[in-house]
Amino acid sequence: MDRPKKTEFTFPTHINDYPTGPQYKAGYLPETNAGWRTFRPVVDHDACVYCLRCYLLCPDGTIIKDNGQIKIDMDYCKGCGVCAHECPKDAIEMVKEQL
Amino acid sequence: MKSNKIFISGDEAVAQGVRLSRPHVVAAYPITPQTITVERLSEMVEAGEMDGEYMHVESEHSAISATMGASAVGARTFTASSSQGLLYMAEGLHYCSGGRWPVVMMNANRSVALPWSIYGDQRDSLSLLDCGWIQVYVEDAQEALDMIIQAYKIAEHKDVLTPMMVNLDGFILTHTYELVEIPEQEMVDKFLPPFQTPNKMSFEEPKNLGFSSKPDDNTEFKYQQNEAMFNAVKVLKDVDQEFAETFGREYHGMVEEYRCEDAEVVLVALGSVCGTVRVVVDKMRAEGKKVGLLKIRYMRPFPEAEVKDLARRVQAMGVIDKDISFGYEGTVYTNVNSAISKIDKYVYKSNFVGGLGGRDITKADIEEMFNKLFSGIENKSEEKVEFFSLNVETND
Amino acid sequence: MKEIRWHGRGGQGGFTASRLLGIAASVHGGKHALAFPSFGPERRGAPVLAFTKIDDSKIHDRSEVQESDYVVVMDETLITPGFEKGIRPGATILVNTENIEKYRIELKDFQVLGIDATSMAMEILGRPITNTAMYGALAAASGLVSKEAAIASIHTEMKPKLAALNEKIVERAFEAIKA
Amino acid sequence: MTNLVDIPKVNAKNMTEKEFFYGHKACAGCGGSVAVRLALKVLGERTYTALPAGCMSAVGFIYPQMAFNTNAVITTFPGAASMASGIAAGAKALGQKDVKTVVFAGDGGTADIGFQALSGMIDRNDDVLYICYDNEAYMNTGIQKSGLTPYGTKTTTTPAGKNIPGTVTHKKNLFEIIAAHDIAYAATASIGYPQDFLNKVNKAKHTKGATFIHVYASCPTGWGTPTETSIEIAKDAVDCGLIFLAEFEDGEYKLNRNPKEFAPVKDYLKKQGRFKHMTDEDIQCVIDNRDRKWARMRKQWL
Repeated sequence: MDRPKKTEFTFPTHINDYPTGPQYKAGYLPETNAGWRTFRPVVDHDACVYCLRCYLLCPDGTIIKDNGQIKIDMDYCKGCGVCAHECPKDAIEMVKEQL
Repeated sequence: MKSNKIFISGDEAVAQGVRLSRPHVVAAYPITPQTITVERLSEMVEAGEMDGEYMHVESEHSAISATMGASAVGARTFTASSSQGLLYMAEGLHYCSGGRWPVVMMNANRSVALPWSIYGDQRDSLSLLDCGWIQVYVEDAQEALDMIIQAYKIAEHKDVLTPMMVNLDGFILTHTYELVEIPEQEMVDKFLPPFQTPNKMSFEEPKNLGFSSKPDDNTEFKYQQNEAMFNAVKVLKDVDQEFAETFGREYHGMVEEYRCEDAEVVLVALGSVCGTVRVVVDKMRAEGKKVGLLKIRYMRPFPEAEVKDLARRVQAMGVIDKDISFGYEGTVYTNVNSAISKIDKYVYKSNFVGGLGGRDITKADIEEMFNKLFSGIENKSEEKVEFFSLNVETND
Repeated sequence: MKEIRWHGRGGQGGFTASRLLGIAASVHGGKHALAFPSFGPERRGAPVLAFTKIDDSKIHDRSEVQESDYVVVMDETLITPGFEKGIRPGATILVNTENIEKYRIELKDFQVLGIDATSMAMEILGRPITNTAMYGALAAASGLVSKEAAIASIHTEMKPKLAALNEKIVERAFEAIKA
Repeated sequence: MTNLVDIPKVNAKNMTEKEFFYGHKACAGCGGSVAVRLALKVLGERTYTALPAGCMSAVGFIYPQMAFNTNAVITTFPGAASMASGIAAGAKALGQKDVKTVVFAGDGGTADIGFQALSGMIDRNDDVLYICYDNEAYMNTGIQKSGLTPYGTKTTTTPAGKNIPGTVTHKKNLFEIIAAHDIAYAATASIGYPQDFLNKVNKAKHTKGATFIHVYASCPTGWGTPTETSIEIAKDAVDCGLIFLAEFEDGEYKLNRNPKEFAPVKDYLKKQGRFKHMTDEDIQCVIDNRDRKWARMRKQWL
């Protein structure tokens, strides 16, 4: 698996449910970061030349290479806008999140 | 058992115990009076008698950090310090116990500045009782060696996983040469199997260690740490028993009672001064006085049950403290007192603060302490904290 | 219990001598012993003390030596005012000197023996390292350890070449005392 | 010394698809997390990561959310380098091969409180890559001045007002202090020049012993910049000459970029809230200091 996915977490009910000391599975994510976004990136795949600059520079690593197209893991995108700002082809637009 | 006795110092005995325990990583910074231990260990590594990595760290803070790092990948580790160095480690000491890394360290008990003093007292380790380490105090070089081996077995036990500090009095033990039996490596290997822990980073099972926890969980981790310390009570007794069966030397677990069977008055002490108390107990017993010694071996976990048990059987208990918590009393006394307060009986108590900054505690001093306890019972004297053998008059 | 006090200067090997005696008594003599230096940051050349305690049973007493039964003085200039403090009346004092009569008068409460350890060391070692000569002399004079144990301790502690020379010194010290 | 030409280059096209720093709670647009994420993608799976107290540890490990998808541990604030040294020593003693240990520490954790341990680590030449992500102040605790905070910066402990124009000291010369240890490999980098950073991490990965990279990493929260300009601003800093790209290798310094002309310093400063208050006089002081430094570097390194 390239990226960890959101995993359900069972809250401990007994002291023995806790790990011995502060240690836990690497890449274990009970929470997403989707709630952080005011704007969301929308990709214009026709304009995109797959240069991967957005893939390289995303602070959260949420841009995925998907068979020659870029895809965004919206569970963990925080909507910072770096991808849109850095895109040499202006192929990514930041659009207000709608509830 | 084949005997292999050599005439070595307490520091060297510790180094022998470490060698026999086969640590993977030793990280230490020199400080008097611990230095000989780390010198011997580096010589052993140089001579190929020890396989581990010897790290020349640039401070005690880095010594404890490096041992934690090595422990966090599953390596058995050792460090050693004393006094100012131990205090410089203080952040790491708390961190290490919280991380549940069973590092073993030797502390050469030495006074704490200011004024500067390289001589022995126990203010360094006693001021760190709350840092979550198991603390044992030894009486001679043999016990120092044996307790290093035992320490790994106790600290690394799955129900404990808590670091352990083996304390020996600076100079009085670290620099005194005596006959010490060196156990066979083969037997130590059988007694102390390789270190296994669930609490490590590995490529088979990658982990994130040392995380932060919010108020929702932090108390639970601390509860668990406290539980582990209480688990150590049984484990350390079992380990001592198994050690006795394997090597023929027993240290009686949490405490050792010396001639307490029918004692009326006992002195409670830690470390090397216990030896001198034994000599005085023998002398006074010969004179028909019912005196005894309670040698406290472990300060954490604290031998509450053992102290209570003895308190029920005697009329007076005096505590020798090679430390003082300024503005109150000696730390050992505070701990002993707290245990005694939980029994339904009056025991006359007194606190003798002595041996500070290396001042000698003589046989005459100890005899005087016993006599003060006897007269305290008889005259129903006020219980007090007394600086023993001051050389000058005071305002009191 | 017998308590021995060693007077030397930092770097003269007084502490080594105290350990050699401990080794002879315990490893080679079947007794118990403790050996320790005067604790402190003394530098080379400074007057230092070392101690040995010897007993038939395990030595529990960790307090300072207060009444020495034997005192070894590796350099006679170390006998200064206050020297007699902490020495049991009647104790044996061994002094490295060519003129022992002077000390017999000065230290009249004690049994005083002289040995010219410096000449002995110069002759055999070529250097004025007097600790093993004084150690041999003490062993001979006190009977705390046998000659065999004293020599064995030299071999336990030292590398063969050095041990051979020091064995010779111990032998000579025994001859000197017995004579 | 490892020749970069011999090492297969890592770039956006060929780098591992695996993400090793994912789901963290860093601020949106965090430059430090770009540095950590990219470095880990170069270093790969068999890496032990050690992070002192600081932003990247605070946002990475909040039980039960574990954002490091490889082995990682938080260290004490002053003990990142020494704990990493211990990890490397432990791994060696346990016979682990092809393992790298990396530290990600902030500017305060590196140039201030963690410096002693770092110096010891380099002195022992322990097999650790130490990466300092420099966002020019203690950001985790809320923007206080560190030893790498530049002249004129407004922080919560160097407020700018009538009497004091914010920070009155210049950045410590960290790169040269590290190089003075005669370290096998040290470099400066910026997330504004990501391929250069990847190359340097790759070079350090293939260098045995202690290595060091000082990477300039923007902090939109502490700098008062829009989240989307984090890469741009880190590039601007290089282009105006306040941050330089260099390497130290085989005892020699190398300037990776030596532009004939710098972009205007004022433009770079005025984009950021932390420098807004600066007068032309203050800015001249920054420029003078930059020019002194470049004159020396050009004279001594070229």
